[in-house]
Amino acid sequence: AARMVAFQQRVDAEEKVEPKDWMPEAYRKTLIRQISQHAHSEIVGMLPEGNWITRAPSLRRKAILLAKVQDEAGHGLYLYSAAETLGVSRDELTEQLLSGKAKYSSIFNYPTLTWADIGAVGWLVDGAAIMNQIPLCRCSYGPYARAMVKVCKEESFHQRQGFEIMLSLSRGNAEQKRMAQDALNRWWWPALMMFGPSDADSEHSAQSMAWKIKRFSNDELRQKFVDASVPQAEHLGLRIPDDDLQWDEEAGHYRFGEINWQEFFDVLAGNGPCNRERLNRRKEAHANGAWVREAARAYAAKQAARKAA
Amino acid sequence: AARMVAFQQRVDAEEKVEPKDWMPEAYRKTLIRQISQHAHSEIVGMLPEGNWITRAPSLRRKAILLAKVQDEAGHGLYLYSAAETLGVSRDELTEQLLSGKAKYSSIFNYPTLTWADIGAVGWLVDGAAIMNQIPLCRCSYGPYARAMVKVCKEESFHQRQGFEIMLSLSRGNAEQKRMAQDALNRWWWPALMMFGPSDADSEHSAQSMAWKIKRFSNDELRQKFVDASVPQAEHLGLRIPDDDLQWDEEAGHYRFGEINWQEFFDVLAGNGPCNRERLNRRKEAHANGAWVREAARAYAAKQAARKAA
Amino acid sequence: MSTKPHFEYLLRLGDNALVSGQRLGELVTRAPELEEEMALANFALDCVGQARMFYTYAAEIEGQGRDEDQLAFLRDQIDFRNLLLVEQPNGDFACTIARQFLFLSAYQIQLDELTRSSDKRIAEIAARAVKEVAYQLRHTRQWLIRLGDGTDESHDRMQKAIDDLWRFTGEMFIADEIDEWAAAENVGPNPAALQAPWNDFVQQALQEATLTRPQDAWMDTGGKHGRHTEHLGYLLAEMQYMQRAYPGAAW
Amino acid sequence: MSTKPHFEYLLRLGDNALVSGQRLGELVTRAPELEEEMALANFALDCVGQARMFYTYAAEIEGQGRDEDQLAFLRDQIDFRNLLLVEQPNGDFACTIARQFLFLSAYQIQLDELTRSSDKRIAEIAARAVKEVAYQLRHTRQWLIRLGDGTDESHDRMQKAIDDLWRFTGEMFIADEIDEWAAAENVGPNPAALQAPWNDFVQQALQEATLTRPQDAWMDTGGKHGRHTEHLGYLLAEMQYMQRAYPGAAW
Repeated sequence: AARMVAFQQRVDAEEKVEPKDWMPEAYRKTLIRQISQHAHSEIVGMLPEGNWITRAPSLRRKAILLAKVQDEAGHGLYLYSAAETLGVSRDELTEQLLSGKAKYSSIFNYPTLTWADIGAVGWLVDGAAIMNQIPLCRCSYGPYARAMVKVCKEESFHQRQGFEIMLSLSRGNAEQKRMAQDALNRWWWPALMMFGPSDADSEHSAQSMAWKIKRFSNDELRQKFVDASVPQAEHLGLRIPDDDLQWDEEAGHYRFGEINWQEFFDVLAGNGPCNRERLNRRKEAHANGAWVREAARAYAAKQAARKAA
Repeated sequence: AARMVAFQQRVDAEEKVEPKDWMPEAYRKTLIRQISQHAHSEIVGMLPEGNWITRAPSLRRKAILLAKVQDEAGHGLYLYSAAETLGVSRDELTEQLLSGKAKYSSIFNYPTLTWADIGAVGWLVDGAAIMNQIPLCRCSYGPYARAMVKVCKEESFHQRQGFEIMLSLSRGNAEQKRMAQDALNRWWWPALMMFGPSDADSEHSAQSMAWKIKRFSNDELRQKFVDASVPQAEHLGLRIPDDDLQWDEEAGHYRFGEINWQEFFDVLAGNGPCNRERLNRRKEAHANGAWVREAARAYAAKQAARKAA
Repeated sequence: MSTKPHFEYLLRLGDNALVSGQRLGELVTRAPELEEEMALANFALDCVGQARMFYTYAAEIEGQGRDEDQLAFLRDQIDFRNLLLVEQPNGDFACTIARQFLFLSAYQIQLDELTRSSDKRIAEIAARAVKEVAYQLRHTRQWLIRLGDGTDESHDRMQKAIDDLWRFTGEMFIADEIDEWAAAENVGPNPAALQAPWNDFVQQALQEATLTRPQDAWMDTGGKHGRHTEHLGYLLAEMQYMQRAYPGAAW
Repeated sequence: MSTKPHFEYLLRLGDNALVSGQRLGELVTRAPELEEEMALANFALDCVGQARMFYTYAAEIEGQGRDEDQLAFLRDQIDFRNLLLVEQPNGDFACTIARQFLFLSAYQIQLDELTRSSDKRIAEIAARAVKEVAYQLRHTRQWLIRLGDGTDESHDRMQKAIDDLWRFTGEMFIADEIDEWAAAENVGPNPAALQAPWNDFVQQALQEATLTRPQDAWMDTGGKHGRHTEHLGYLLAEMQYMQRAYPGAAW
């Protein structure tokens, strides 16, 4: 209990907690859950984007998309490493993802149907992710905070590239404009859901705030995202699919319509358009790679034996 | 020996030999080899054409191509049945194909690279096949002769459709004409090789003639094919890729250049552009279907047991 | 009759047929046995034939001078109106059988109703198609039963395939304004009315196949309005390539 | 310098890079482990980058106002100049490694020579590419050895992959009139001269991997002259679809 008080004092003083430091078991568990979910999201997030690598409409866009997907694999690696500092192995985490026990961001259960979706994912999904993640650069747990600094830098680059795709499309021909609007129609609401339910309905929020894992409420971040995105959509000449959207002069915020939380909970429960596809693809890659990983282990063992001999 | 003489007399009298009739063992073997090679050729022949089913450039052409490939599967089935009347099972024949022990027409080891190849295959490959097969409608072995009547009727339909594709292309735009010429360039010589080496160099020929399995020499048939094809190429406005090709007024035939028999023997020996692909596809389909065939057998056994009970 | 819903209604029929035909066409030369190779090519041919009839009529109704090929090869994914079910990949043979069985058993009932359409042309097309589809359905149902009641492996594969695809079946019975127009004009049945007979038919077949009918849970939808799965884009890229690469050419 | 062979020479370099990049790009999200996912995306990116440099220069040499995208997305299969080897499908991981290893080990030697090209622009591109390719080759060679000298299964798969692809290696060392032009102008090496060092390098790696070098037998050729295998058509249909479907659009 004394350690608990000391721990809270350190956190309150904005000192970083490091792997070897004592920490409450619940703090450790909360971080493992959050960091691994984040890592899994990077990995699963490669799938909707990977879907357009072979069909990117120009060499420049193909190169940018490849670089982005590569970054995501890199983010996954940092984040798994950060989670490992808390005493969980990557194999365990992978097992949790593949068995469906661990969660990842529900947004990646939506399909990328046209090239414009690659734009919309960059603009809105990475945009929302950054809103969520910037505060995490100051998270009380050192390894996570440091990983997030690097992640956020790259994400904001991805977000700009996504917006740039949307800009090209919205300045393009009629088919391109239609594609862009259709993508916005499909991604807008799921992007708003990325911030999670209202804090009133959200588990873990209060404790995470106290531990400085979390610094803003879900609703605050969502509002921030809407306020940033509406003028961007206007700049693109696209219509946000929300009849209730309007500027509230007094509050200095955009008011928006009600979110269909049933959809959110459905997708979370496994009933999204691509939940099965996403998990099956990861399982398939893992299963197909089993003999390769086994060969690598066997070779390493032989090499070690040869050196020992 | 007396039976042998009687047999030859029947054959000479153009009487059909039927499955239950006595026949020389060498006659039976020759027919099994020839009919099963022919059946295998129909089956493997589906592959280069099947390659364009999903990409056929119009719905009408897609329908025609599907019908053609369906016919080929049908031909394969008749021919396997005809071979079975000689005391060999379809499983044995399939096994011989998949193990690489049995041969099939080498022409199907060439790739179909553009849509024009579907035209060229119909025009030239089916055209050459018909030249080979029409005499077989009078083959001394009844079941084979009867199967060939049906096969030839459909093949000549396919040949006309192939020519019609070539005609559309050669009346089309510059890219289509180029496609057509390129296809002719690649398929012409392999089509001439379909008749086999000069009879002087060909095994089995004399005996097959005596048994009325074969009625014309390879060179006669090849000449017939060239004489028929050259005016067709002229009608298409395409150039046959043979600098030595010229009309011999006196003989009433087209004289043509030397065939690269090395290529023929290479492809026969397994060294053609698609030998591995063709056999691998058949093996893969067979292997992937094993559990299905097993299930069908298990179900049939259960049904039989239920009826018996 | 109103042109727009009439055209849309025909497109849905044509797109279901074409996309089914394309998927079956992919399987030709990959079947588990030679008889099945023939059957698959034959069924793909039926589908392409049906698509051609529906498209040709749709193009006439539209009156914009388009033809069957322009409708098949020059529309974007977002303009395709087929059910999500029919665009699902072939997977293993059980998966193909499951997809075809679940679709054909509804399509058969729909076509049967369409033979009595107030639109004589649709009635004629349906009269021809219904026989082809009846044969396909019988064949496919027989495989469902053989695989379901075959070996342990085939049973498990068949059950998994049915479970995996079940979420695409709900869409077949949801009426929208186009379907309501068709029902009101006696052009075609209300999809909702097909569900009960479909259920009975499917239930009976699954039972005979010793398979378990999945629980109705969350259903994916959107195909009829152009919101597809990620699979359709690849199918179209391959199918449409020639017409896209050589615009205006005749073949 | 003569425009035509110069353009053709650059196209070959660009097409090898692009088609390699496309094949590697197909594998992203399908790798056996996360580190390899990153490596594949990275290598695909290198390849696309090299293709862009070669195409951009080729287009300048051609002087017809085409750009990198027109060369990549609006040429027909028959105009593609890549080696047959690089267009072969990914297959299992051993097959991918075999293809990349056999190609990269020749490409590396070629690029090294190209850094001394009399064409300064090619020398510059090669100087950049050679570092990327050296890294890719090291990585790929390491996998060749790990898989060859890993388990029995991985050994067999690796040997089979090498055996299957061997027939596409001969093409890399056959000089034609374009290569002879390049050699005469000191633009690039004669491919025949690459064979001996390639042989040594490959022999040494196969030995370390406990693999057997296949006998040199019949070799398939034609890629440099537009005579490809059946695989390239599908690759192009997918890769070029967007540019074919929306001609003239900017992205």
